[in-house]
Amino acid sequence: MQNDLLTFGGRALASRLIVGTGKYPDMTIARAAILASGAAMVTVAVRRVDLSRREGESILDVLQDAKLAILPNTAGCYTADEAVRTARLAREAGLSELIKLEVIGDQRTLFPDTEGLLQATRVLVKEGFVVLPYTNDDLVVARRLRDAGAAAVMPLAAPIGSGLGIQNPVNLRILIEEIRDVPVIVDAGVGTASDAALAMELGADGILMNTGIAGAGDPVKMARAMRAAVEAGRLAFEAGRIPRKLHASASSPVEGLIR
Amino acid sequence: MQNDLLTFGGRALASRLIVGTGKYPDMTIARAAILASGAAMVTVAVRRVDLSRREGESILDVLQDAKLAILPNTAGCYTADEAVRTARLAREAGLSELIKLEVIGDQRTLFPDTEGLLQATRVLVKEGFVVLPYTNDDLVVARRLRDAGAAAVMPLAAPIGSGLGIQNPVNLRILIEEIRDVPVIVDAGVGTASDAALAMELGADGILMNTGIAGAGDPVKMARAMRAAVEAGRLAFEAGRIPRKLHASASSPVEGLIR
Amino acid sequence: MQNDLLTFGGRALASRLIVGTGKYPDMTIARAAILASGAAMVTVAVRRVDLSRREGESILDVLQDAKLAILPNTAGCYTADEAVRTARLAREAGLSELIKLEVIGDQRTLFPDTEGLLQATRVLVKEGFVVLPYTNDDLVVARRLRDAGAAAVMPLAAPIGSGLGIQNPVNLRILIEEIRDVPVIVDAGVGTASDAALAMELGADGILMNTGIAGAGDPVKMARAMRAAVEAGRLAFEAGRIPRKLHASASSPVEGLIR
Amino acid sequence: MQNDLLTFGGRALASRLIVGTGKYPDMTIARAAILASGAAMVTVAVRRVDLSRREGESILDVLQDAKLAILPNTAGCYTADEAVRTARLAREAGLSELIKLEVIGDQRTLFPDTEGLLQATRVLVKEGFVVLPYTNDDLVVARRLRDAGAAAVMPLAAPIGSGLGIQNPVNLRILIEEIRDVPVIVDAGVGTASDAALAMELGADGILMNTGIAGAGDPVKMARAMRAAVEAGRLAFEAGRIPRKLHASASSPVEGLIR
Amino acid sequence: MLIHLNGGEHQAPEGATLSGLLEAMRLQPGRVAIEVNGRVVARADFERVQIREGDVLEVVQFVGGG
Amino acid sequence: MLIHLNGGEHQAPEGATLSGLLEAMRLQPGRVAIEVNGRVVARADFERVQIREGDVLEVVQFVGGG
Amino acid sequence: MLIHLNGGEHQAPEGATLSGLLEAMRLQPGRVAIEVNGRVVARADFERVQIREGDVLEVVQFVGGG
Amino acid sequence: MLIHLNGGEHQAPEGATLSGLLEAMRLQPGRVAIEVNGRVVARADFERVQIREGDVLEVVQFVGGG
Repeated sequence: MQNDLLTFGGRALASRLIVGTGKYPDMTIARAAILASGAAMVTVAVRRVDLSRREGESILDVLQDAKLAILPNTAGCYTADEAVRTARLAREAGLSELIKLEVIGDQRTLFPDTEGLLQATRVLVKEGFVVLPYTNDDLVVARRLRDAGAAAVMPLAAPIGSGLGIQNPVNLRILIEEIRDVPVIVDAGVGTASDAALAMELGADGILMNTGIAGAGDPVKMARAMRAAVEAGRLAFEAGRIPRKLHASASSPVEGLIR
Repeated sequence: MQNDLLTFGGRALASRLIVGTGKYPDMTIARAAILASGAAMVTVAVRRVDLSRREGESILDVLQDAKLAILPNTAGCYTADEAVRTARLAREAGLSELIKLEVIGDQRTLFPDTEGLLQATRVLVKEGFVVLPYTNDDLVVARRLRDAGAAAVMPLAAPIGSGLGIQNPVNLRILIEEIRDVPVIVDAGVGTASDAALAMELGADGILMNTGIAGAGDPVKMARAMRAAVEAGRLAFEAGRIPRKLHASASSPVEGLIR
Repeated sequence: MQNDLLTFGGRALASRLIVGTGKYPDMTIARAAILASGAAMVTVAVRRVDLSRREGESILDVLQDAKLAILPNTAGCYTADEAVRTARLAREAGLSELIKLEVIGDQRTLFPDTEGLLQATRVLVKEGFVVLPYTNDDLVVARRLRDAGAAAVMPLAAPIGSGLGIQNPVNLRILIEEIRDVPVIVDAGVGTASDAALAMELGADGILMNTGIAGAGDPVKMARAMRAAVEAGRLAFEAGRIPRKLHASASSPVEGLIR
Repeated sequence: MQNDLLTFGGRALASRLIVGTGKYPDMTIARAAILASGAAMVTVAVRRVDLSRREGESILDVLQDAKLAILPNTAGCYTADEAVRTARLAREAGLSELIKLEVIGDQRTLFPDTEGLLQATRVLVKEGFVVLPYTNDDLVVARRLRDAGAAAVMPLAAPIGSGLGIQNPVNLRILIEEIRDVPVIVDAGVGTASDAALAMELGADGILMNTGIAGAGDPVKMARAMRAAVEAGRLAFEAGRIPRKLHASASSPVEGLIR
Repeated sequence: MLIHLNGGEHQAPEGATLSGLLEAMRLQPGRVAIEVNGRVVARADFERVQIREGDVLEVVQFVGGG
Repeated sequence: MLIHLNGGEHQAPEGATLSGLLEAMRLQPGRVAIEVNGRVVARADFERVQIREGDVLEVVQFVGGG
Repeated sequence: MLIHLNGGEHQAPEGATLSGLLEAMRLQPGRVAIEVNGRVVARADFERVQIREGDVLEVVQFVGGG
Repeated sequence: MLIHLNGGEHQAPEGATLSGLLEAMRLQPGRVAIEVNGRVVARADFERVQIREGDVLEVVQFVGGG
């Protein structure tokens, strides 16, 4: 990885935070929060044009001047075929090869179907896509995704939108230690700033989040919080934390005490 | 508490992070890290002048131009009397009423002796000191310290220098909920950025730390991390995080999926 | 401590589990659950006789044939004086010197007032009581209680009735390591079997609980669960657990694999 | 699931604890610990006869009179083919259709290769095996294993032999909630009694462990601890624990206090 | 004769002992403890301790508690 | 002529192109992608691809998502 | 006659059966399983299955494992 | 004249003031605090407070601490 940038698929992003554009109370808040997050890339979903009503302002309209990279997703797809089809439409709509690949395996948890994910990754890589797969925290799967040509691997921290934070730091840490040649971007489950900081401290190269910001009491303020937290966690990771000890270690000298 | 400032004893600090000045590899790194932390107040210890050797540059020398408030501590004192005596010397040396009050009750853990702490607080408040007591995370003790006139209460997160992070978020949260009229500053035990963010998310008004920065692999970088983490945690606290849920909640719409 | 018994104040209990008698749906379930727990000692509260109505069967009636030691408490007392007065009444009512000493410092959390607790301990020890104080998890306070003559120290795991389990294993472990000459009995906060096992694995000599059993869906079954859990935790503590490792260690041999 | 038994593949085991037979200091301790665990089924590995030396007493010799069901594993197999081949040899050696199926995907963590696992499960089920696959904690994979005819699913709690305990209770709980028609047996990672109790409290039908017992300071005592812990956790699960609350709830009545 | 009993007012016959009071209340002496004007009375003394006008009594027993 | 559009039935004039359809729907071609009978049509081809009776069309666009 | 046994080379007498081999190795047939050239042989067949020059044999047993 | 300074024994000239002592020790008065026989002396008084035989002095300063 290059020093301060999140790089994959030939791109270098100036921020390690990628944010979603869904679930905001309104477009004004969405825009303000997304800008406040400092993100250089945002995700969008691909959906049918609603013919029954006049479309209002879209998320792309309000972000038009912000020069953000657009990362379409295949959210809602339950098979590799659906995901591939959605990815192809996304490419035509956005004129870019980037795709956040989701193949969902369970409706209640939105956990990925890693078998379908791997299949779809292989097809899309062959078609020239830059594939960013949303996956579980299984090292063996991550390695296969990387070997299949994924431009990054994006393990979940916890169920999408759950806000539970890093459920399995051991698995995540092991995965990050072993996947060195493409970025590991924690995707889903981050609920608050300390979750984001912790993910970065474990060595993640970036974080993708949506609900944690969009669903907060004050999304713009939370966007600023997340921006600072990702930076804080990354700096702490690079700085190298002190070891944990069961007992105390005085921070003031013990010599020279008056008696 | 006023909006963006940490206020106590008639002072308003521009940063919610207070940092120690001990344990740095050298004075240059100490200065750089302290400045990088953005802290507006630093702690120092009171020690006998060492008559056996020519004193080198002191921590105050290297921070002279930085306009930081100086907060002397009574580290190393094991009785209320020792702490009171040290506080009086500190006042004369620093020409300020501020004192970080430590009355240690155990050598291995450096846990506070809350009985002695309360006693010393009463004496020093009567003498006009602005007393910031380092205490445990016991609400009942915190309330008594406040009632005795402490300008803030400073519960530990974990043993001094242990880097274990917030050991008892429940106790800390309860304490913060109940102590509303003076600031609650988490003192001791913060090991890395996510610990700091978490403490602030629990509603702490500020954090005091030393070893977490001074003992890091790259103290200056960790100081920047901690600065960002305190800011991130505070913003997240103010923004209001999403509730935790066991299951998922899609961030992309479920309407308009192609089939 | 003697081998398999919980000993204090000249008594040796055949079980490391002490249970409360409050909050049961009815006396039949209370009796069945208490017997199922295998406890050799039960706590009771001291309350005014209700003159307005004919008293029904009391908890002591239903336990009469069970030969359990009775441990009266001073629950509900907010000052050392109230607790001392209640202890004296309890002694006369029960004709025993045993007292579970509670001096409550906060109504919402029922956290102990450790200052009042220490005061009352000193008074009662002088009067010949066998004092078992309910305290916080502060080592310095625990040491003072022991020095004041307490027959055991009983730190809380979490607020009474909260069911939160061991909130601060580090503090508890440190306390247990240092308090060697009287038993450490975890009192309050245990919610389920694994909490009890964990407390014992940390080295606690015993556990006192009430709500965790009485408030369970099936109190008798939960009593059996707690009995087994205390035994399991104690055995595990004595056996010595394997060290934690980040990575795997095969349990089947790596030699002799067919290829 | 039937009431008190762990049932799968037409078998009903009298204990919910299954233990491994590897890594014991010697055969005497192995036998004593396995018997003390109360397990009704034990795992064994399949390895080449060592022609270079006279074979000593085997694990089966020392357990001969104990009437334990034998569950051979495919430990050490890194492909579906190897695992299938080993399973076939195991069937011939043990004259039983039971197989604990392991297809390892990573040497350092011994994490399963879920793709190979699913493949091997399909082959072996077709050949009449009763397949118990060691898998990760992914619900989607678990469902596919069940659909492929696995007689149980055996998610790991943490890396084999790591002793880290339940790393992801959320995933495990979700998996257990959804996999209702075959038992869920937590396999690998349990380090001490409270880990075992916790796994059972999450609703697991059974636990399989080896290193936690065999590697303990006193394996026989730890075996007793684990037996009690599995029982405790199961009882607590069936009893239904009290809800967690942030604040206290008095266990002694508040009426009738003397004033 | 008016006494204060368990926080309420109560009429007791002149010269009544603690034992008499318990009997009137149908309470077994073996299960209660009594405080008269803030001092605990030993159970052995219930028969000979007389109640006086205005005494403040607390009669307590054990109940289920944790 | 009847076509299937975004899951519903729709009338389109004979010989209409994808561009014409978008125009009729008041949609900007630069924001949508179109699939005809399961195959994505390149945006550059919108003007020359004609719709036929019974075609199954999906017209999609980007919306807020995570 | 040379055979490959458990990863090593081994001499076996011409016409030897699996039973004979086990006997020569002092192994009880009830405790082992045998694979010949990648196929498992049923225990019931040990007496009649003859070993041939160059056969690849695996003779396995159960050992302690988790 | 013998005094006790910072835990050790020290010779000071008769009639020396605290200021004089600091000067002799090459310490800046603005950076230290002094306790004489357990009582802190105000910095403003350094010039006029004289040291006596047997005085116990503590001269302290700020050092790095947490």
